[in-house]
Amino acid sequence: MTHAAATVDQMRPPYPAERGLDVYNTKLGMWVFLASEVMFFAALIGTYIILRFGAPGEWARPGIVLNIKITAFNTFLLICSSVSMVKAYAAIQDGDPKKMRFWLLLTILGGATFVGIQIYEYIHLIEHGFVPSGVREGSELAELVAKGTLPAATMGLYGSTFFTMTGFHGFHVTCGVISMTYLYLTKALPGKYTKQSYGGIETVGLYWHFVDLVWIILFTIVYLI
Amino acid sequence: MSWWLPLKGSTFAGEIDGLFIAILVITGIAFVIVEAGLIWFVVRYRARPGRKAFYTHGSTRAEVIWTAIPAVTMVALGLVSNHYWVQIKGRNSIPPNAYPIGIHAKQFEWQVTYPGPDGKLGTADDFTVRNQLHVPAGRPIVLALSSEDVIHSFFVPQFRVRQDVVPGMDIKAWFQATVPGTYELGCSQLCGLGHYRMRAQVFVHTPEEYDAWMKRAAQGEASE
Amino acid sequence: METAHKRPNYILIWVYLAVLTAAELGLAFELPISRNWKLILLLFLAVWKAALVGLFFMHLKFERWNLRIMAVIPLPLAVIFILAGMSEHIW
Amino acid sequence: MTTVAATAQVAHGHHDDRPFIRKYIFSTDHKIIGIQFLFVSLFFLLVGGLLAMQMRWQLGFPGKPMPGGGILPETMAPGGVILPEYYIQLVTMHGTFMVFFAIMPLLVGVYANFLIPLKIGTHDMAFPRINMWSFWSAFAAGLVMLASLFVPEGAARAGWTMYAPLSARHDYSGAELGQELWSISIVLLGLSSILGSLNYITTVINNRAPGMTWFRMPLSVWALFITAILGILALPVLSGAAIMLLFDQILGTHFFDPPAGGQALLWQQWGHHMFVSGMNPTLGSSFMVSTLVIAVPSAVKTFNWMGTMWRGNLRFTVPMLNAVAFVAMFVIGGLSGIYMAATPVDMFIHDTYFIVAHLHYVLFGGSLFALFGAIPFWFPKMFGRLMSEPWGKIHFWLTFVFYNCTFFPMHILGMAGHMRRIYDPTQYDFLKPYQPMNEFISISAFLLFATQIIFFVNFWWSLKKGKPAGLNPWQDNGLEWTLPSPAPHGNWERVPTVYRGPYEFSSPQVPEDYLPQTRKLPGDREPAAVSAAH
Ligand code: HEA
Ligand code: HEA
Ligand code: CUA
Ligand SMILES: [Cu+2]
Repeated sequence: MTHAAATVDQMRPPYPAERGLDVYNTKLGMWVFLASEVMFFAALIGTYIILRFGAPGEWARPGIVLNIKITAFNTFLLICSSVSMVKAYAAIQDGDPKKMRFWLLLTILGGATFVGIQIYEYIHLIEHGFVPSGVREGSELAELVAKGTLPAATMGLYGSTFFTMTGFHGFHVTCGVISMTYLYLTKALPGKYTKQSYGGIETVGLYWHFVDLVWIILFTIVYLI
Repeated sequence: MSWWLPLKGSTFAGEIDGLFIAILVITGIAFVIVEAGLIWFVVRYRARPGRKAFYTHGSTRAEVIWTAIPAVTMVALGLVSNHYWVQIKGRNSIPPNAYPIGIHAKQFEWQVTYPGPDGKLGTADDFTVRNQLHVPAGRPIVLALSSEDVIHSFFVPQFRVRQDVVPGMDIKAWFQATVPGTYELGCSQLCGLGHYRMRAQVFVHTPEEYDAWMKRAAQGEASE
Repeated sequence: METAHKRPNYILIWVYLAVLTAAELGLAFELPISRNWKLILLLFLAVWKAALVGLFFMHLKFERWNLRIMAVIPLPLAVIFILAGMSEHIW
Repeated sequence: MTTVAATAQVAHGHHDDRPFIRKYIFSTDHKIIGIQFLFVSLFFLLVGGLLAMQMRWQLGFPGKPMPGGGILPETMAPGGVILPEYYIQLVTMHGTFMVFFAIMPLLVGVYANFLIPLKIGTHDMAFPRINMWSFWSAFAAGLVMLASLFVPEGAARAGWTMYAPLSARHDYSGAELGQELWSISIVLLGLSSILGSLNYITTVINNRAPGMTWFRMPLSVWALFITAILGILALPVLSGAAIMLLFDQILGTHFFDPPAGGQALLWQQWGHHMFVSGMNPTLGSSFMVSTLVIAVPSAVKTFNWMGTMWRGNLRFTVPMLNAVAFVAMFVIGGLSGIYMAATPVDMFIHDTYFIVAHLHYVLFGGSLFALFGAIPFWFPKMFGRLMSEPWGKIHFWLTFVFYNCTFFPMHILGMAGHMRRIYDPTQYDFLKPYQPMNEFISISAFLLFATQIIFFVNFWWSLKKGKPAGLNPWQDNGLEWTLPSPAPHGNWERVPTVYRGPYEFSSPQVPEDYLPQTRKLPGDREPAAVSAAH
């Protein structure tokens, strides 16, 4: 056995019993990565809370600027895609690659639709005058600000935090869709996942559920509160 | 050129310098122990042919000692420092009779607002002077600090007083000058390319002189 | 890659999540209670949903203890971070 | 199976047939990546040093044309005279390059990559490709930062701590593109460090050789492991802040913009660097206590270092000299930190040269001396040759002297109230008398820089002409010294088995005064994992 083979052995399935956590490298690595993601979103959410607490006045009431209905649908969609992901995982655990491919494809479609809807939402908001720096002058929303329906003092912060938080979440969803598509094409279709070896599915699944989890929090604090 | 701290120009100076000296003594002792120890070990235990190092797995007692002594020293130092800190910056430390002066910092100047003859800020007889801070000696002064743009920092070395001026915050700081004379107020927080020349003159007057200056200044013949 | 544990009923959890989301919407826009109560209840529901995802979809409920610890370590840190920031504005 | 036989097998049985570009440029070999980090960060060390020399010229000889300054464009130094806006770019970029692109990558990028797999006994990092990306994003970050010096309005100019709102709005700082490039670069660097840390953590947890228990793991690996954990938790927050700063700069968001309700202090992330920032004084007290308490482990470490030397048998090789100087100098920096941790004293010395002295004693004293020791120490394992000892000693002594001449007087300046980040100290009457001291510091700094030429030449010369090193030139116990110098691709044919901790020196069990971790003595038990894994 050459050392190159040994290197490969250590890092790819069928995963020998390693001396550490008894969790294979990619899964452990994903958990470590998620720890850093938690801190990243904590920074964004923490900033949002600090700014909102210290804001010079009331925050815009929910439902005026943002379209809750369409986002509620999007939230539901993401939850569904989390379920289909976990179904794909269960399927390959049972040794059924065909079923696994079906559920994975469904997950990819769900994620892609989520991103599409979010882009539609952004375009819509920007047309109405809601931008990262606040409210665009002369826009529809600017009139609401003038009428006092929306608080002038905090719209800048509202725009800054809304676009940053949802934008980064959308970016994460996009990355997830891309990596799942990649795995679908290079691993799932050629039949490389088996009952014994499905690390990629489990790992990308962890990421995907995490992104869903973050959205659950964001939806509540950004859209509903 | 002095090799020591500047003139003690406010009531804080004695306390702060005292603490400084206390730390100098503590760290001085630590410094001598460590550096002398290093030199001694370097000379004493240098490699010589045929010699082998002493084989040991360490000593718990030594570890306890050299953890406990610094720990106790640090805690003591923390308590003493905190005592002074509360007196200087504590929320209730500002003497109620303190004389108010408004300081508005902007790139790159200090706008000093005086309360006028009535001794109150925010009244009609207030007036503002650029880059000149006049204060009476022997009387607590409370500064109301605000910034136009970025973070600046109010610093008069002889008073041992420093306070950042943060945009969007109203910050108060107090001191009591003791020695009449002329000093310099510097901005000690990088605030842009003119940071190095964001400087004002500080005049500490005797109370009588200060009243006289206030009269003249209020009548408009002030400054420059 | 052992799956010694019994597999949770994923569809049931999906129903839970959907119902809780609907509850949030109703709470936020229909229920005539004070804003503070809404805030507390909404956060409670959000954490509940997040916990469902973490425990069942991410299988934390079934993982080894050391991996579980690793997964939750950042949470208290994140909370401390947010509280430290807030404490500045409450004085 | 003895170690020597195993390594010989590797050297013979293995031929590396990857093309040059995969081998040395886009390599996934942790050792090559470590060496890439070494070259790149030494280059940035040099850049940081060059910027420092220009600053010292202006501080020592304000307003005088700088020798050779004529080549700089009008926007920086017309007629060789440094402009205020260029000066603050120099300070900012000096701090940035030194901390983010020289010291951090030297201590982590180089040593974590090169040493972790070698010291714990594995073939490579857990994720070699992610590791390669980590290097390349750091490299891109460095290029972006370097490029920012040459854009029309010049580089970022808000200090390396980049306090908002000065950094957030271009009408405040006077630089637009430069500030944005700074933020972009820091985000890229943050990404690089997160990818790196991820790798280090996974590798250390999962890929240790049989017998390499947690308690037999070398302290250097422990330190890197802990650093990586802290990095995983702290860097995303920093990156998040840098991203918000970037959005303020390019998207017009208001995170740090007080007039629109943003918060200036948000950037500073809390802690002991802002006792006088106007934050709640009670917070100040608690930060003071925690800062002082954090000093205790440093004290323990110092005494442990000394305890290690006690009754030792010290060979004054270049690495050893630098290691002792590191302790001696770090202590000075650490002790000066105590003055600042005492808040009332910090109220006086904050943002003065006392701080500048402190940070150079801990960063230069605590890091560069360590590196001047570490580079010759692992040079053989990287390149197969030893660096010159006599020239190393000359370099050490001159550096030691000029370093202290440069940075010690800064304490005196700080005590006088000399502010930092000021372009021209002679603007202040009370600082005029200190100009001779500033001149002295500047001349010492020039000599300090000149001394580094010795290091530079020694480094390049030894690459080609140094004495061939052999397996274990320092008679150390670590696993890396069982490999040939330079260590081959893939490191070990079969990972070694470890029987003891790395610090068994002068053990009574053997006649030599060192005892490698892999050497099996009668009575050593096989680790359980070996039988399981093989
Ligand atoms: C390697 C980096 C490093 C290290 C290790 C330290 C170590 C310490 N630092 Fe330092 N610090 C910096 C890098 C570092 N610092 C930098 C870069 C800045 C400036 C940032 C800027 O640009 O603004 C800074 C600024 C800075 C400040 C802010 C000052 C200001 O701007 O006003 C403070 C305040 O508390 C501080 C404190 C300390 C303390 C208490 C320690 C302690 O951990 C030191 C502990 C060590 C010892 C004490 C010595 C050994 C102990 C003994 C020999 C035992 C006996 C001792 C006693 C009983 C006292 N540092
Ligand atoms: C590790 C960090 C580090 C290092 C090594 C240095 C090194 C030096 N620093 Fe630095 N300095 C900082 C970190 C560092 N500095 C920071 C963080 C600040 C604060 C910035 C801010 O305020 O924003 C600062 C600020 C600062 C100031 C204050 C400016 C001001 O406030 O206005 C001054 C002034 O004298 C100064 C001077 C010097 C000098 C003369 C050196 C000399 O030691 C330089 C000597 C030269 C070298 C060390 C390079 C040698 C090159 C090699 C060895 C490479 C060899 C190459 C190969 C083999 C390929 N520095
Ligand atoms: Cu204002 Cu510096
Ligand atoms: Cu610090």
